[in-house]
Amino acid sequence: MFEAILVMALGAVVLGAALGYAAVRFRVEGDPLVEKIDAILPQTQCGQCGFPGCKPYAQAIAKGEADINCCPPGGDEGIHKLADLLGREFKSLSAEHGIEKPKSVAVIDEQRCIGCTLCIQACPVDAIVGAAKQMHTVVAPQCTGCELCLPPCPVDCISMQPIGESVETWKWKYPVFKINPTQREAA
Amino acid sequence: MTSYLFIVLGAVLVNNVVFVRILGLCPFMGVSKKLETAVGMGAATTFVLTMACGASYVIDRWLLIPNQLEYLRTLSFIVTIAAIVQLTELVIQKTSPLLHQVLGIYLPLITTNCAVLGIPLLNVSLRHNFLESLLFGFGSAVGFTLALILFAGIRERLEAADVPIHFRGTAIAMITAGLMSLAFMGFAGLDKYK
Amino acid sequence: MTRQDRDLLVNNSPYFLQPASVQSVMLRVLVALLPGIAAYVWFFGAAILVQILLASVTALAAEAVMLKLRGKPLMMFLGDGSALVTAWLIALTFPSIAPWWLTVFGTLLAIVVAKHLYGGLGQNPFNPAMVAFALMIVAYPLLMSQWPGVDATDFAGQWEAIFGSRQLDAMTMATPLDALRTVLRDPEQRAVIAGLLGKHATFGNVGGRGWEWIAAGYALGGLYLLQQRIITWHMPVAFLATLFAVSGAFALYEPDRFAGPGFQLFTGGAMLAAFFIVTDPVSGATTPRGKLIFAGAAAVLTWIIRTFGAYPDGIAFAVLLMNIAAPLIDMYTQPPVFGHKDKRGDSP
Amino acid sequence: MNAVQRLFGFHGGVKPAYNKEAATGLPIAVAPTPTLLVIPLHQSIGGIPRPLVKAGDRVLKGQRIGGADGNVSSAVHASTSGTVVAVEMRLMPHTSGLSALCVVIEPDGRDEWIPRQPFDFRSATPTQTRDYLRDTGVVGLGGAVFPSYLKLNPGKLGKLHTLVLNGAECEPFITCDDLLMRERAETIIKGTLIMREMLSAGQVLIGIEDNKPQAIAAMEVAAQAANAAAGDSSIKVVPVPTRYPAGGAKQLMRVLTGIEVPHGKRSTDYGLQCFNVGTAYAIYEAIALGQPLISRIVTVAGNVERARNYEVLLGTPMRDLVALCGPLPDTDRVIMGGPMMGLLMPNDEVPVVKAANCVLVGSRKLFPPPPPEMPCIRCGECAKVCPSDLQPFEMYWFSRAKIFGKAQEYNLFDCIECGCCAYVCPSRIPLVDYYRFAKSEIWARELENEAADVARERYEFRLLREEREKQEKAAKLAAKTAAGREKAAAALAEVEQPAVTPEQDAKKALIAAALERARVQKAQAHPENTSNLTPQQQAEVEAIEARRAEIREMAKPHLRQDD
Repeated sequence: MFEAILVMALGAVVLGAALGYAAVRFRVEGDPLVEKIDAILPQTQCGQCGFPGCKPYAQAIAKGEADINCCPPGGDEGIHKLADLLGREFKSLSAEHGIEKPKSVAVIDEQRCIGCTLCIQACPVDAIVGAAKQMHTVVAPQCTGCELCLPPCPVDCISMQPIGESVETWKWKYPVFKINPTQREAA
Repeated sequence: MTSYLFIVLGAVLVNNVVFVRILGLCPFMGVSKKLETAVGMGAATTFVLTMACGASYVIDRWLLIPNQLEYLRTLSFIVTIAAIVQLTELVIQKTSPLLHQVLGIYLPLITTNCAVLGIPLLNVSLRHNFLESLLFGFGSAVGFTLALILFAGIRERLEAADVPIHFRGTAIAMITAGLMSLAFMGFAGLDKYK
Repeated sequence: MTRQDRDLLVNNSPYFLQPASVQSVMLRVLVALLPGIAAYVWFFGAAILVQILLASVTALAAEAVMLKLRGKPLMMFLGDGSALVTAWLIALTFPSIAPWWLTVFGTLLAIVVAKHLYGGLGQNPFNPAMVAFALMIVAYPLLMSQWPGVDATDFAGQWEAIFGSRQLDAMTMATPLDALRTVLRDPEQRAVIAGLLGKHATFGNVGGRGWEWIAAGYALGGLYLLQQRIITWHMPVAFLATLFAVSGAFALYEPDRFAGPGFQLFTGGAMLAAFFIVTDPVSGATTPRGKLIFAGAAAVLTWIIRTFGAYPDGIAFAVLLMNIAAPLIDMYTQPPVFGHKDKRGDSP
Repeated sequence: MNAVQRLFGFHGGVKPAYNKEAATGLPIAVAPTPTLLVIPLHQSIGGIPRPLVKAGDRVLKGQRIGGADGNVSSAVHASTSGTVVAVEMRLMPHTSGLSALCVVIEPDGRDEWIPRQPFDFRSATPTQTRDYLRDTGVVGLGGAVFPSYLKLNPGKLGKLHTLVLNGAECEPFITCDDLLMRERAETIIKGTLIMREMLSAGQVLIGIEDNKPQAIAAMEVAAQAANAAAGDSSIKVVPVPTRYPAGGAKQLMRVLTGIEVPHGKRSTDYGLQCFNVGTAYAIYEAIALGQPLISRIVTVAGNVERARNYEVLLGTPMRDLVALCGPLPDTDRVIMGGPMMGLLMPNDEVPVVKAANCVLVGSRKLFPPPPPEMPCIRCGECAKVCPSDLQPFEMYWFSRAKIFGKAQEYNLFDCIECGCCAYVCPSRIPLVDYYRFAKSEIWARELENEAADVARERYEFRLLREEREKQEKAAKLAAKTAAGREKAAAALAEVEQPAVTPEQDAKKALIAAALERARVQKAQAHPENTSNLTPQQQAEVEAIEARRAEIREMAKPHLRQDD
């Protein structure tokens, strides 16, 4: 009995010491996981997840402080990718953070804009140009559709307009699959 | 010399740790979704298992048996393996970030791989000497890697298959593992051939 | 006509197709099996026809039930003939006097587990017929080794063996493969068998009487498939050549321990495997190089299991083992893509 | 034949029924000018041209109505003289059934040309030639409509060893190149000589499928004449075996020279360039006659009584053309292109564009709907016929399940969508549809990722800027308060001075000096801090800017140059 305790204690001390030493000796800084998560997020910077941007959300996911289903612009596909990366189960989008919408851009009604610059300050990607007391306009290709410019506008002159399909952006549809009726509905 | 070869081949094919001994199923099911991860897990396991077999042989032979403490075998083996895994991870993380990126997340998983405990215990019951223990550990780990890689190949294809909804995911993977096990039964008797 | 209508009614390019169908492929495979079956009936009686019927009915019924359960169009898939091919292969690999439930059970497993749980036609990673054979030989090794004796073509007796409860030891005998294994494992008898093999190495005796004619029948059917371009030469040639080479080398090295290539090729299911089993496109390798590797490795495994293993014929296990490796073989043997064939092509 | 040309094969291919005889019986006819021309601005690969006219403008035949926009783009022209009725969204000759900006012209019947003059490319700089060709709207007329001025550039080697002229025309039903070669071989050769000079190319190989003996003979005569004039034998007409898709640019280059140009690489890097015979003809018209591309030869075939080739003004509605040939009553669709690769048109009112080599009239009898799709049995027939040496069944397997990454690993983007795989598939799977679907999904995703990268950069830049502004503000504030305190302290010292003893005074002075030093240090430290930080940040900012510029550069050639 005594011997057993002695041996186990000895083992614990030796291995513990070795591990402790190694932990100090071989410490490594940095966390590449955040970068990988951030690469999956859509970079809308909309803050619907409850964090002030995509990077902070990525950091929160990496730390385990946030769930993976809080990003409406990323949609189910984004959640699938995050689940794959982190080896977690897929969860459908959390309703409290919003719903997946078709991609749109903000458009400023130039008749009503008073040039207050509040939307310029709100835009996370500097996609609105203009100066004080001058009309503002949205640089459409740079707009992420985050809707953050909508609430600050005192005259409600900003609206979201879905991006339409053109011959150039048209996508071939999933072939009509005649075998499995359920798949046809899905497609 | 031939007997050593037989130990390795036997461990890889005839008594494949996954398909015949049915050990180490959690990582077998868990990290076989993609080929790259399967290769990483296999490599990490091969390294740890060989090390664990050597270390546990030393502990058993020079610490437990002289002190008649064989009943502590399981306990002390678990502790040793856990320590080896952790140590390996720390060292790799520092010395070779690249390797760590490949093996990184799988290393801690190995601690819970029952194959890593099972093989050293089998070594004891099969009365293998030090070299045989190492070879048996290595062979079993190669068998594990082989199983993992083959399974990953099939699963990558299965992912796109039109599997009935109730059998998707783990269910069909278990059936596949069963059928693979059946195929490996074909090797039965090879190690007993005279 | 609205756009939706048009999308449903009219396909995109190409607008015309070569006439070909899965059904016609499967039907020609069945036709190709006929010569072998004829030889089988000639030497071992009509029991095999009963087995084929049993397996076919079971397979079609199981297929229908599974299609119904999975909500797939019934007639389209029942008519494709793939279930029949599986059923015939099961019947031909099982002993012809196996009890009826063995065939039925095996066929059910093949169609339900090995085929439909994976999504049906085209999706199964394992050859269904070989899954049935391997499962049955593991579960009922004795029943799966009872073969009719040569020329014991008494149909009533065979009927009794399949459907009756009586054991018919008088009728059964081990296959030549099985017999050889038993004998070769006994050092005292090796000399005897070596003498026998040496003396009777004429056609008609190489693989055991009757068996080589069945094998020749399969080979004939296989040539028909080749001529119809349903299979390519890669698989049969690689399988037979490898089996020939391996068994030949070992037979030369130690003739009284290892059976020669003639025996290996014409006994058991070697010919059936070479032309009908390893060539299954769904569960096998598909690239030309992959086919060579797949069939060659299957032949080596067959020979190893036949010679050293615990089961009389290694084909089922060899094929299943290679089925496991098939996705990886395909992945690593892809032919180079247009423009990427040499290093020069990638450099500028 | 001057010398026996060694031919190389290509992998795969199929031999569908050719159906070419119907339209080759009659010579090329000129299609009448329609009552209304609808000319889409976007008729080539690349940027969408800007409209140069507005409703009410009078235009002359050959007048530029759409100006090339961006590095890859090509101009469009009025096909005849008349009045611009509208510049508006009209249905495009595209399977999507979507509309795009078109110039609608009402012809005045006078067919009045703009002043035309030959372009002296020998004395022009390369940039001038480039701009001229871009502004005359010459694009590849084989169907890919890639702007020709981009291809008429010898590339980094400076010269080419071979110029390949594509007269293979492998698609069933289409005979426009065949007829053009029969009737206008001399002009084609003249255009070819111009192109050869521009490209500094050595030999010219004209590949024609051996099922067009008359075209081969005509081209042979013209080539011999040109060879005789030049005193060499550098132009060779090479009959190639008839096998679809021998007319694919890459396949033909391989057949004639044995060189395989990989996907995404320029053929000029291999010393090769390939043009359609129709393009050579258009080049001659543009350079030697000063006529921009306003018409093309179109085969009208299929479910019609009198199949024939027409020279058609761009913008003519397909319905007018079909009416000329007498469509049979069961006609149910119009296809632009051949039966293997053609695009289904949303209706028959869409205009003829530069890409329209054939208007194929279809019916259920001629092109029966395929039987229901069965699962893939991995028989490998598709891999046997794939001219790009792909594994179509693997690409299908993963495209079907929407696992696009794996589909791409199987080189989905090397697929030329020739349709051979679907043609032979015993399971009747619309394989090409799956590839088109997967490709457009992947493209969409790539665009999304690019947008996300830009957004990330911009967001990070904004954070950095905000941080810098905050620090600058803080520094300014600190400097202000430090200065204020100093003043106050000085005033205090002045006030307190008379009341103290010399010893205390000395002590005080010492303390004050120390305080002063500290203050100065502090005050100095602050601006120093900001001035230290700002360049550092500036560098970071510059790095980010540089990266952004790089990304912008990278995004430019992302226009899909698929031919």
